[in-house]
Amino acid sequence: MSRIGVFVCHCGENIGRTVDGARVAEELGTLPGVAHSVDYKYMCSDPGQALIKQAITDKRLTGVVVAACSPHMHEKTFRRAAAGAGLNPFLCEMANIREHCSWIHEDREAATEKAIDLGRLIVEKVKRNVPLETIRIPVERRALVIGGGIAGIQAALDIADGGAEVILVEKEPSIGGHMSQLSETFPTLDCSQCILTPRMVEVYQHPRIKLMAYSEVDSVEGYIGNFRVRIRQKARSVDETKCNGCGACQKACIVKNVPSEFDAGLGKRTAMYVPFPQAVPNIPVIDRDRCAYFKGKARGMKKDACGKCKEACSRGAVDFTQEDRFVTEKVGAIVVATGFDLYSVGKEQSSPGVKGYGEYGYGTIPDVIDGLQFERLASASGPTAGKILRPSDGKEPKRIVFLQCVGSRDPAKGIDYCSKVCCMYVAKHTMLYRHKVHDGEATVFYMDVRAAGKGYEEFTRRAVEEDGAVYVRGRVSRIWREGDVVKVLGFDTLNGTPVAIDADMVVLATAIKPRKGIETLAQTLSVSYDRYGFINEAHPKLRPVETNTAGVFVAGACQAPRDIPDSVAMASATAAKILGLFSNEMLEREPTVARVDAALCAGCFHCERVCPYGAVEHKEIRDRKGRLLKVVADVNPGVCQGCGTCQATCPSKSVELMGFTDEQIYAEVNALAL
Amino acid sequence: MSSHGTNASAHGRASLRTEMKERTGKNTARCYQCGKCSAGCPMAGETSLRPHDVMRLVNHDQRERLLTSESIWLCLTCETCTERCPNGCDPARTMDALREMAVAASPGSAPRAVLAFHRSFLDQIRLTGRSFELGLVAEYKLRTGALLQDVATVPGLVARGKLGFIPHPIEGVKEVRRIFEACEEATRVAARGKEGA
Amino acid sequence: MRVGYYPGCSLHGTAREFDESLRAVAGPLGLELVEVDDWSCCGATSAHATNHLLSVALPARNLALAAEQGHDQVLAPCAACYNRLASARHAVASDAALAAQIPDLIGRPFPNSVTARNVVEVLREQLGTLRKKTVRPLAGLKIACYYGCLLVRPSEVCTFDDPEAPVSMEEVVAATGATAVAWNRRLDCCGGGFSLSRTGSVVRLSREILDDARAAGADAIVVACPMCHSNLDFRQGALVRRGEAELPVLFLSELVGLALGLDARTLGLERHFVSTKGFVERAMAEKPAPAPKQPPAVKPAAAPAPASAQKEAV
Amino acid sequence: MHATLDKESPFEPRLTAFVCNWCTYTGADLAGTSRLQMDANVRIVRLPCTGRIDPLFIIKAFERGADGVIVSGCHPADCHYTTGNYHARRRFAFFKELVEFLGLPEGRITFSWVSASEGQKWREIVNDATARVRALGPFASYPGTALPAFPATDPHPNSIATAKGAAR
Amino acid sequence: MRELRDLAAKLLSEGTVQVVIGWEDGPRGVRPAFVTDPAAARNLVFDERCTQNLVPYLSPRRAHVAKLGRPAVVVKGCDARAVAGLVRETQLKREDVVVIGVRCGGVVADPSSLEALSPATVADRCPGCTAREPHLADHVVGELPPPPPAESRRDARIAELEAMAPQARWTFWQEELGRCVRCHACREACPMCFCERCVADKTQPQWVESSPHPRGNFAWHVTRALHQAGRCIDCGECERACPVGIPLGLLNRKLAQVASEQFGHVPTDDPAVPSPVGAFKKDDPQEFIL
Repeated sequence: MSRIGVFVCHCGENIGRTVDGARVAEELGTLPGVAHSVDYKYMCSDPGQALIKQAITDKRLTGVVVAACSPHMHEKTFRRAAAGAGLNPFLCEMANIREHCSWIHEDREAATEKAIDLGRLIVEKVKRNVPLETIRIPVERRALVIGGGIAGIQAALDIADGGAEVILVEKEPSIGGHMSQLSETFPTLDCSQCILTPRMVEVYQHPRIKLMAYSEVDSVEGYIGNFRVRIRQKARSVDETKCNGCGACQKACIVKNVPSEFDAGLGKRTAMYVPFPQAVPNIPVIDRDRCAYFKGKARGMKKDACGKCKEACSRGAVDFTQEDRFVTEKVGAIVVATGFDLYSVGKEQSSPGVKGYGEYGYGTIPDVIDGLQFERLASASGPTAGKILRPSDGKEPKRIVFLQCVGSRDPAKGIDYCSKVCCMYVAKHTMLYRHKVHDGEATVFYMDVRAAGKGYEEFTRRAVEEDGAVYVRGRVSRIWREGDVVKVLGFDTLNGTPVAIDADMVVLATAIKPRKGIETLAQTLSVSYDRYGFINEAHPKLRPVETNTAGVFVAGACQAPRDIPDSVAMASATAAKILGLFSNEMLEREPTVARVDAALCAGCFHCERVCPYGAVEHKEIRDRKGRLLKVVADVNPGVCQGCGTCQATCPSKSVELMGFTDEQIYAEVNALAL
Repeated sequence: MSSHGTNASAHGRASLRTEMKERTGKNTARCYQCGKCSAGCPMAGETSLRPHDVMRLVNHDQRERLLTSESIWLCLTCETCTERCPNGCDPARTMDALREMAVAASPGSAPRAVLAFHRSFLDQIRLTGRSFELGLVAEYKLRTGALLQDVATVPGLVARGKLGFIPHPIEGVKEVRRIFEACEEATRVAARGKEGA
Repeated sequence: MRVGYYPGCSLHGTAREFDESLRAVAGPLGLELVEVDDWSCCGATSAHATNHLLSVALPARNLALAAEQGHDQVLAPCAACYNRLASARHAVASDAALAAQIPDLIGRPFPNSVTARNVVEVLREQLGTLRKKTVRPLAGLKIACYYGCLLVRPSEVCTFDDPEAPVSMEEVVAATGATAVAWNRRLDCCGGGFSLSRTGSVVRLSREILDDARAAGADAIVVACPMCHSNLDFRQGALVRRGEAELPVLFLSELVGLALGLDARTLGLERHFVSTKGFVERAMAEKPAPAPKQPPAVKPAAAPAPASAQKEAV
Repeated sequence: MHATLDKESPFEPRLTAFVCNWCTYTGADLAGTSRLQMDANVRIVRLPCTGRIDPLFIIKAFERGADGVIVSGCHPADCHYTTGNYHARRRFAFFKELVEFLGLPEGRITFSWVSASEGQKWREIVNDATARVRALGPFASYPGTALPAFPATDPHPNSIATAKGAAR
Repeated sequence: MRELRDLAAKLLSEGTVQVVIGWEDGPRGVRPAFVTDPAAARNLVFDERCTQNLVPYLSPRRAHVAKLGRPAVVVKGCDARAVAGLVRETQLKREDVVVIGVRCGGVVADPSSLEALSPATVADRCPGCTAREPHLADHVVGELPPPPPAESRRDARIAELEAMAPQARWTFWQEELGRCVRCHACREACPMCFCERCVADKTQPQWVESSPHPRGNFAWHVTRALHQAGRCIDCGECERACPVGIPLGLLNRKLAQVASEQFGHVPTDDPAVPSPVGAFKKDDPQEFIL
């Protein structure tokens, strides 16, 4: 006969307000097999836990039921407490009478009744719980970092410095990400590349970091501590081992008019190119869609349309025949740091839910640009060598209008959220502008200035007080071109007057969106993402850099709009998590895994076909003389993740999921009888 | 301000915001006063209340101030505000609703000229099933007394055969009148329902 | 193609030339316009501004008639009528309660099966024919396409083009051989229903539009709305008397008519207040062999490399 | 044990919900943290994945006096176990067709995808399902039904004694 | 017939197989025959009375048959699907059995009633049969007889039931299932029921009550039908075996319709074609899921 202990928590007022804890304890106490039943104000508090431990020893409890908050909140806590008193932790379970009861019902009577039901349910389950031993699996002490922006770089360096090997995968030809495109950074106005470039070089030279630029993650198998990752190395058409980055091939390239991604379309590059001078690795790549040679081949030309780069290369590094290569790496943890894309203001949008701004004339009025393009204009390494010159006629704009919240906070356009960084970089832009064009006027249309961060508010105030930026509270309705001025029609909601400004240039602070195609990656890693495509963290407060898949972590702007300090902080946090994970030989895993009853298994192997992890193996059953009697299914507990699909599929119920056995669930269902 | 966005306002009846939601199906509380509506409003220069002011006052339950304001009658229903509203608040439809409410509350509230025009126009339809400009102009002028305004142009219109003199009632004119009565009745009933609430 | 035709009140009055020109070009473009029998007024702004039910019921009656007379689409040349009809259809489609109410209000079944079409979208569908049938390409003539409000807003009702960056009228103009200029106020309001009641505002708004069109170097403005036309044409009369330069205001159908080689009288071009004489003469003038292929849509005012590059980069 | 059923008060249905731990259970948690008020008629049985949910659970729930059942898990492509919900989807397609062919009215069983972020949707699912079942009335009194629930006073639910008692 | 007997005799005498499982005449119509002596092969028959599916005898659960040695089995096209099913689910190695296929023109629903094949007497599954020629067989014998009548009583009946109000349908099935005495003959006769221990016999926990009570009966028949969903090869043995005449075929057929309409699966005698169980498509229909 089981001796269950029931512990009903009031969670202060949270449960107590609508659920009569005392009555719940009393009712549950009357159930057969319940040896002890009490209620208390805060079960999770030390005295509360002490209460449980005490009862376990005094009442020789064989199981513990804590009726309190969601198991997602405190199951670990109470299982630890139970273990502390010598009870197998898996004999302790929680009944969720807060999130699923007290918080969602007002009628005290009904809520209390429900709480009793929920408690009884778990009591009946725990009666049938069996002691389980945590599973120990080996850990591959190597990490994969996806994305070579500042977040990825930081994570890779921190992990590697911590002594573990790192594979850094970047889909572009060079690491650096968006940060490498920025001119200066807020709130300190220090040069972005000055602080970033050394980190990039560090990555390249680090003995424990394997950099795989121009590569993408193709597939991921396995589980925490034991992932097998297939990586596609895209064909550079340049042999990295031979190339010494002399740049002769670029000079020789005849295709010179490709809009440069790095310069956000304001500059040009060649088809054989290194994205920017400080690129890491400093190895060029052929843009096959633009290259004359490959276009010729595509058109089916017999003779080579071009070969200038090949001729120019003294080391014979150029290799037109190169093809995508696949390598498979074993890693124990994965960091997702794929960063962001800028919302494109034009009519065409990447995702169906999102609309553009026809009224702002972006794409048709050359002097309407976006924030990243302004960064390039202001950057010493940019197309104008740091001079602020407008695209249409190369003149120095004397009046620039900056628009905040373009896309952001605009449900009608499909993006409800605040992009977080725009307020700050717009303030920065106004300063950079004034520092370069002393008689220039900067006008900012804003709705709120969100400058919560160390030194941020001071920074935005400086833009106004010292650098004379004019802030107008209101959204702009239309932008059009009149002669060579860009007319901006807005409204000053603070003094209630329409505003029409003749600007020389307009800069749109466009929203931050997750990388295009992030959903596919997320599905490969089986991590969840929100409706915009941002990766979901495991817990918004308590597990901000973990995902719902053990061993996969998230850093930077792929989780939500993030500025550089946030991204770096997240990256270091993932490193800490991963180094912690790597600090033990073996990894302890919840023993919620399936077990096959070989005697009953008929070997139809439906289970094998439904298992998402390929955890089901074939096992031969032989008699003493070694004659093969039958072949049955067998579950590898290291691989099994405990979804239980096999058990629901097995016609004869010959496979049981530990912790969720048929008996336990049957008991729960039964407990609901009148 | 009596009550901000709560469902029942000081004087017992449903708050303007709630009533607006019933009439337009849009939640005016979504307005965050960015002023994009007013920035694009062609009449913003002439009205004392701009679209975003109107939205704000609706959310602050300023019923009287809105219904007696001339501004709601200066809306051209060009829909620019609605088209560009980031929150899909639909100021244009809100103005429509406010005008309906104003007329229901006190028919005299509308500026003489504007309401006179609408009245005359609708009377034309009531009369013939279609609107016909000369009659319209004539009746309108009687209503407003602006007898000489535009008179100069009338001959011009006639010369260009642009003013048909004979009103041409359609066969279904009775049917059209019934539609008028039905709609007005239904609107009255709805209004009474509101008062009752 | 057989299309139900809902001329609307103004096409029997102030906008007769719209009616005449449209009927004139229909044939050549393979459109059979079948006037909806015993149609009534759509209620226009007045119903819309004062009684929501009425503003749905009046258009509903006409759509119901059209359905009974076997139409699945109705061409409403007047932008206001088009907008009212389309809005009514949309309102009923998206409001079950209203849908239930309508039959009682109009005393007829209302299947809501008829779609309202405007002149621009209908003409754009005939671009091919138009290009073929264009005997008098209007090469060299610069046209400012004026959409106004009711053709494109609200966008959930007027779905035929982008509400902020439409191109269809420009496409039609291009097909006539004329050049559509890029200008700024093609989506602004002309003052619409206030033409009698608040003339001051109308004059202000109309002038802004006219000035901008002139600034863009337009030889004429093309519209598809009687109200816009009367405001821009009729009201311009006053301005002209004060010595401002004339800018002819044509209905899209009139322009198309000219390209098809029809004469000014048939198209009602002499009914205008602002003389179209000079414009028509230039249109008639013999030109060197016309370039058959015209650019499909309006070109943005000189957009240098970066502009195009932007799209790729962002 | 519903107080409402003991008293002479209108019929309050009892619903059993079988939900996956990662999406719907968490979504229900979110509904709680967001204080979304909803009907108190649903009892949640937590399972790792919809893939673990066996049609037998549902039948048993009805046998044990449930008037309605909710089955809910992660949206397609969001399954924590990548494919568990896809298998569940087929399983329940068969199950639904079968029991409806056997005459079980549609509203008694509700299948839904509720993600961890859809607390609001969970509230709607709960309230709508409850309303549907309330309208259908107690399952035990479903015309011609031969599935009476166990007697209220039932010492040991799955003991042989009960089976006999029920067979009586 | 001759062809069949000669082939059987040959296989036995050459020692290719030790037993040929076929049909022979008995006191009450045909009955299963386990021919081990070549001479006895002359008793084998095949005609419209050979309704029974013999493949269940190949199931690993039939040790007593296995004792007789390497078998050959005579199958109609429909029965052949059962062989495929057993192979598919690793209950039988294809090379361990010689399959003798017979071309079929339909069989009678009840072989014990000595009536001739007619639209009235034809078995439910036969109309519109697409498997009259067993493809997977090692040997196929006999001429192809004319096809059975096309219109299906069964599908008509299903449509009829679906037209009824749920409550009426419920009452109908409660009466039908209420008769069940839980003899589990349906299970024993089924070629695809090969579990070591049927879930209906599981007691800890007892999902399916074993007593012939409406509750247990409902649970059992739902479970049986579901376990067959997408696997049932439609040989009709369960219904034929039922002593109280529950129209189990309707349930199987209903789920077969679902399998084909929603998942594009139709019973086949090609072992390579996977069953829809344990498979899925990302875009499987899900209208029923909110």
